[in-house]
Amino acid sequence: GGDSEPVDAEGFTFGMILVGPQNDHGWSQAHYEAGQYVAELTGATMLVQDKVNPADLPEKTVDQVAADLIAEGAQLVFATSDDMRDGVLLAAEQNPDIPMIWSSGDSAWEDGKAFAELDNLGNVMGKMEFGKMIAGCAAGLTTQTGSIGYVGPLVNDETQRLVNSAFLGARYCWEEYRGETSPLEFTVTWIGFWFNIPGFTLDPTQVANEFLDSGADVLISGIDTTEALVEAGKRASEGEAVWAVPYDFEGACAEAPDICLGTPYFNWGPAYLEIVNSVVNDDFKAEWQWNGPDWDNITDNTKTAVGWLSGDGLSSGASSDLDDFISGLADGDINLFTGPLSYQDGSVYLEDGEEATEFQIWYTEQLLEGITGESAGE
Amino acid sequence: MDVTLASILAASTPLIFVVIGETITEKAGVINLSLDGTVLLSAMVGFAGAYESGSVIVGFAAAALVSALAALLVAYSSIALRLNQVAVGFVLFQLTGELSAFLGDPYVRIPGPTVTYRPIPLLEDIPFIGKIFFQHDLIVYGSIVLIFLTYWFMFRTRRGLKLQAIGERPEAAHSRGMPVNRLRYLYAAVGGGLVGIGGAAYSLGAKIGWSEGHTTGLGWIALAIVIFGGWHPYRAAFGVYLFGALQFSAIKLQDVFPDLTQVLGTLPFPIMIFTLVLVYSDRVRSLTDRYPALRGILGSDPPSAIGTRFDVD
Amino acid sequence: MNFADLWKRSRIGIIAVALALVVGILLLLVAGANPFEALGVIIDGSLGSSIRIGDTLMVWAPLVLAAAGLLITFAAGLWNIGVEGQITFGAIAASLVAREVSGPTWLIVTLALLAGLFGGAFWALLAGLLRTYGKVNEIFGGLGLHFVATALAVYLVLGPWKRAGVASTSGTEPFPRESWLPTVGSTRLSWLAIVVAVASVFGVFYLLRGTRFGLRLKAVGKNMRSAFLLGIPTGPYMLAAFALGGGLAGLAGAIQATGFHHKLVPSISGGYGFLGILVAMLAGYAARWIAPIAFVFAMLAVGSTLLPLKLGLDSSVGGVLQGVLVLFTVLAQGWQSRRRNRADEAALGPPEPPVIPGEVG
Amino acid sequence: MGFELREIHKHFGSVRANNGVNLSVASGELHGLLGENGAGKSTLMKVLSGFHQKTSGEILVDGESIDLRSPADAIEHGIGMLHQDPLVFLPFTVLDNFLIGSPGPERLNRRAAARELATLADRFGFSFDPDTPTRRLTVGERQQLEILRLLWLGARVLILDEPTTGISAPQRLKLFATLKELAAEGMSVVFVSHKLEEVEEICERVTIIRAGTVVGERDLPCPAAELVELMFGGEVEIGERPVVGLGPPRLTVSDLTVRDRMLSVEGFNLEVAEGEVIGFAGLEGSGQRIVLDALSGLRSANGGTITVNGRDLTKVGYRGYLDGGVQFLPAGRLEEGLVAGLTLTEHFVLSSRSGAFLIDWEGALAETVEGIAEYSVKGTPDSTAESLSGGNQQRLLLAMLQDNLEVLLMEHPTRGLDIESAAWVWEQLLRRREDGTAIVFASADLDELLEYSDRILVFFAGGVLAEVDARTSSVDELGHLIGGKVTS
Ligand SMILES: Nc1ncnc2c1ncn2[C@@H]1O[C@H](COP(=O)(O)OP(=O)(O)OP(=O)(O)O)[C@@H](O)[C@H]1O
Ligand SMILES: Nc1ncnc2c1ncn2[C@@H]1O[C@H](COP(=O)(O)OP(=O)(O)OP(=O)(O)O)[C@@H](O)[C@H]1O
Ligand SMILES: [Mg+2]
Ligand SMILES: [Mg+2]
Repeated sequence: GGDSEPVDAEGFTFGMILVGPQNDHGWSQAHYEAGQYVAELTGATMLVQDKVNPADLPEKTVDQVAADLIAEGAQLVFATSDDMRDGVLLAAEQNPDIPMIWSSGDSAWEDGKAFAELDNLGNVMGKMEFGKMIAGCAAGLTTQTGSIGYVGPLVNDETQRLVNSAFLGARYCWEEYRGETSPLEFTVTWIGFWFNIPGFTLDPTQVANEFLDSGADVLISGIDTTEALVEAGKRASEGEAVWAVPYDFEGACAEAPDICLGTPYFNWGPAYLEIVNSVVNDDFKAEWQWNGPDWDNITDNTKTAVGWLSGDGLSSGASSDLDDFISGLADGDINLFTGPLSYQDGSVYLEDGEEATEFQIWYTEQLLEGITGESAGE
Repeated sequence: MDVTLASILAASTPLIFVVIGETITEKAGVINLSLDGTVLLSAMVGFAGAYESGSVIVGFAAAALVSALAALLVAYSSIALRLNQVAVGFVLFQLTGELSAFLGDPYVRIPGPTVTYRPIPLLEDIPFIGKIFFQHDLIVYGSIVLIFLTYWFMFRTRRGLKLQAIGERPEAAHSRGMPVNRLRYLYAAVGGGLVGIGGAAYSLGAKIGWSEGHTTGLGWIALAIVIFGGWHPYRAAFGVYLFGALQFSAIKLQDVFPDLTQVLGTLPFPIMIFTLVLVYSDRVRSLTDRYPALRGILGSDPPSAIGTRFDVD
Repeated sequence: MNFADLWKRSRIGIIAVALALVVGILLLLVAGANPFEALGVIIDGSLGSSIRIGDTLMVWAPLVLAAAGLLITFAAGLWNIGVEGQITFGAIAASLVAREVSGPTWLIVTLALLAGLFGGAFWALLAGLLRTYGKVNEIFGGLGLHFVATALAVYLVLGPWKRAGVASTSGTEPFPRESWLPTVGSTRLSWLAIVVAVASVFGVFYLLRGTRFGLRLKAVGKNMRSAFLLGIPTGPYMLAAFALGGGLAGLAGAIQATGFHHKLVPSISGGYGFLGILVAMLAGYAARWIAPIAFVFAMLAVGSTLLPLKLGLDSSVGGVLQGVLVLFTVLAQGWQSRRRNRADEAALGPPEPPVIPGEVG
Repeated sequence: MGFELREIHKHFGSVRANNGVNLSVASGELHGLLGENGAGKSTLMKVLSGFHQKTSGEILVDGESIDLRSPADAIEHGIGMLHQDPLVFLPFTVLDNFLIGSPGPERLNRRAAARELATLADRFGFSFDPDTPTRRLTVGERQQLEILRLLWLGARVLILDEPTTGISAPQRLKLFATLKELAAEGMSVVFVSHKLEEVEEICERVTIIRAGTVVGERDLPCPAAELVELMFGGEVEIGERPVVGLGPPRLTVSDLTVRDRMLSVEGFNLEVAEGEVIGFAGLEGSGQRIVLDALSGLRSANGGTITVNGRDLTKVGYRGYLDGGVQFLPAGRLEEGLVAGLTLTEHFVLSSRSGAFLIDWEGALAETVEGIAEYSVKGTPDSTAESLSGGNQQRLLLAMLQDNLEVLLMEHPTRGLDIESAAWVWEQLLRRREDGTAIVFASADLDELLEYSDRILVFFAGGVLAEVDARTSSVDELGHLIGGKVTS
């Protein structure tokens, strides 16, 4: 997607349901800014309800918030978290005339595992595995100790896919560009949710701290918020040689730019624009979109669905290797999802030479062999 | 190992201020149940103050002020209005927590000033010890000094004895010429101020920045540690570090008990509170009666007049 | 109650509400919002349509249940701050039924509500036993158990009850539809939740007002020594208060699980236990005020969720207003009684149990 | 240093504890202050020591009028008070107790203080381990510590409020020697007591107060009978007591042992017949209360047996006693009898032994109205217990008693009541006695004991010092016995 011209949507209203605060410098803010982007281009009005999760907003479920938005005039609703599955399915069922998007979901994927026949519910997701491979590569190029810590959110297909991607990128660059032969240590610790909810999740600040204490010098964040970067920044200010890669949001490096290796980010704007266009033009179709980067320019925010923005912490040597890696990904020379790859429990993920299908990548059942950390398993 | 210990020490710093502050307030006979909210509010105010002024000192001062006011309100309600301290504390817990979210919105996750790292020359080079104790920021050193200073004040000075007296038996303190209620205001404010410094020590040091619910739950655990610590600064500090160590081990154990990690992270809360059951059990009581030496470790006698008010005439 | 009495009571209320309004308006002005507009949004957001009234009532029901249960423990002189944990454990028990039992809706729902009732009662009894036999003050025993109940919910959601292939604290798989509380029309309002809540208010009112048990409980709460000398077995009565109060809290949890979230989430209590304490305080610990005050609180909670949407305000406004209201009410009571020379503390209602942790008064 | 009190008034709400008291004590004088329970002695002394603010009046020290706003001012003026219950801090060590509140440099010098304590203690022949918690000191030792502390602070007027309650005979001797020594050094000592014998033993002059006013002042020695008359208002006419035929034994206590932290009563025996009234005399804390507690099941007996109508109740617990028809009215009406905040009607409902789950409020109201009328309680069914005056609280308690009691136990049944109310209360009690109820009561009012009892047991230091026949005894005899003096 991402190539449609903005329509004039003056008077059109869409609603945006965010799981975290709209200013989280991460996942939720990326959606929020995409909404603003669309509103600016089309003249449509955006209604935002943020912090929609049972801990922050106990009085409302997602379907209720959707109903509120519709009552306030929303003609299209974006439910922007994996966590909103139950609520958005209910809302779509209850409001068959209102088009809805469940971002990061698979309910509209006919070949997917959880196809739900709902004409008004589409899905949008970015191919963040590329962003994460780049992030991993940057980490692999930078680590001095050969140990990388990944602050993971919760365990599911998507997060395992992204951890695996980061791991593959890191290992590739560690071995190929740096010529290291010792195995790279790559550890993930899950906090239990997309962001910290005191009492229910592990505290990401402490997780980050614990990683740095036990020898990891590059942290990759998989959660919606920036604790890993902030904590690494604090350590760096104390003279330690540590770095971090935040996630989700283009401006995520801002809290500790000096040690930020860069951000893999979602750029939901183009896809959302296209969806608004289709609703305004009355040709909305409940599709499952999984949009890749714009390889011509992965920072062209008018086009790309996922991007990578290098940070000040990346050394110039690493930077040129990373550019190499990115162009390898772009032209297909490098396909890290190629066998032989095994899951943690030793079972085969990809046979020797086998290239993963979309299905195999999307539905990642476990972490890969070589990663330390818990898989959903089963 | 030394690195981990240093981290635990640093991460525990804010809670030291909170726990010592509340210990002082309770020693004077006032229980401030609002901690979980006031710590949040002071973390927010501390960050906002430092952000707006560019000076962490202003941040700490603002946080201490706000939190001292909350504690004073509890004291005032009890002394002047004859209200129940628990009731007022509980309402303040709710209100200050909500206020932190409401007023703190503009400050969510923006970079701001932080306390600066100041390793202590020479001492920092001592093997092992140097890493643990002497490579921190001033507020960490401050917390360690505070533990010893509080101990010294409480048990080695005249004013310290008075502080203990007014919370133990106010009519006796009164008969010895102490202005009981005035001192209670004073120590409520001092304790509250320390709680506020603890709150700001999160947002400016141990857990940089502000976000909604930044310190949720830690106020309750602080209240439990005060009791666990038997209203003694050393034991209270031990409780804080133990709690910190338990939280860190929970992260370490994710590989071993994958299903239980998040649960392990929350367990120090109940463990702390259930230790109290043990401490108060008749068996432990009779043990400490028989072996007074054990009382230092196992005993936990509250200041007798805690939570009550004292009226002259 | 004569007129002078009535005026005295309402004067407290009027002063408190006025002060709360002033502070609330100031805060809204600080946040750059028009206070009247905000009030309008809150009213519209909570009462603006039959659906919204339904949403408000679905917050009201568990809040009323928690507050009604708290009245019983307050009557016995107990600060049951562990009520949050009792809601959570009730929800866990109800979830077990909703997940495991199959059958017609009436059967599952009945069993789930009963499970909530008994689950909450059981959890409260633990705090009660800690208090009566372990000498642990109910505030801290209850808080400890609250954290344990939450940890248990987190464990179930991440462990045994996790969704296939997912380990997230966001919750279990939704329950089968047969175990959802039946609703009214197209709203989310469950008539059963309302019936249970209304019944609990009447039940608690009559229990405390019309029964020997309730009267004895009050005696225990106001003066345990005298109550004992009057021949009331104070220990068992306190345990009974815990069980009843916890049972109602557990029902609130069951409604949250089967009528609201339709799954178990770790924050299933919704904070209604703590909020219930504020409702009880504001109600002056009187059952007849619980329902209206809880309704105002529910309006504030539900209505203020629209503030971010319509005015770009943070939704915590509702919580701030609730807190300000209760704080000023409590303070106004203090000012009032200070003006009277003889402080008639009994009329202030709040029990004054010793706050000495670990000591039984 | 001498002092003078002029026209001191001290009111607590409507209670006039001191009503225009004049008292003057010269330097070097050992002055006694005598009076029955509740006469206002402690209050007067607390006013003198700055603990309470006087309502009106004047305090002069060495002829100069002083303004006492707090105990700190009093200490400043050299006035120190040893309270009835020594105001020490139990968990703290002896040394810290010595130090708390003392002036001096901020930093404590415990070693120096310990030396001073030791020196002072030596002078009076006391000895302390400075590091023991005060909790483990006897009451006598706590007093000694307080006296040393006051002297150390420079007290020149020493007030002792009933210092001999709860201390042993040797400790008392030591205390008296100390006081004499201090007076000899020019200190004014006020010795508050109701024990004649002690006042006679050490004081030079004595002031007697009753109901908040001074009723007399005497140089000692002076005939004991005269002092007793002043304290208790003279010989009281003892009316004809009805001769009630005593029936078979109702309550039998054999070889009872009960203990509390401070006191133990061993080998107590008592037999009370149907319709008999037994009085317990003695100073507060001499053992009456713990025996009453044991007889009512509130405190479990450490040995011996208690039977009622031949049924062994020793182990049945408080509610077992209630079921067995034994009921206890303690002295603390609002603390251990009524429930503040509940109405009269609610009290009547609570006291009824009905098992019905629902309350019949109309029936209860009718019953309450009836009860209020029958017991002449000044209050409405909606009045709360704490809004009643003391006398009416007692009436309410009586109205709440079970109907057919086997044994009725009471503590200070008429304390705080005016003569009329007291007489009325006893009328009710004697009616029950005619129904066969055995009555055991403790009282500090000697007239009451003499007038209404059949037999009186005099408690002293945890034992029964004597059993006297109320018909043949006198205020004088009882007064001596209570003070521990057995006259032949
Ligand atoms: N703080 C107070 N508030 C109200 N009334 C009080 C207070 N203190 C004393 N009283 C009342 O004042 C009166 C005098 O009491 P006080 O303690 O002076 O008597 P006392 O002569 O010392 O008696 P005793 O010999 O029993 O110690 C009593 O009626 C008592 O109830
Ligand atoms: N807390 C209270 N609230 C309301 N009224 C009270 C309260 N305490 C006392 N009163 C009223 O004040 C009046 C005086 O009470 P007080 O106890 O001084 O009576 P009293 O003269 O000592 O009577 P008695 O001889 O029966 O003890 C009584 O009518 C009583 O009802
Ligand atoms: Mg006295
Ligand atoms: Mg009276």
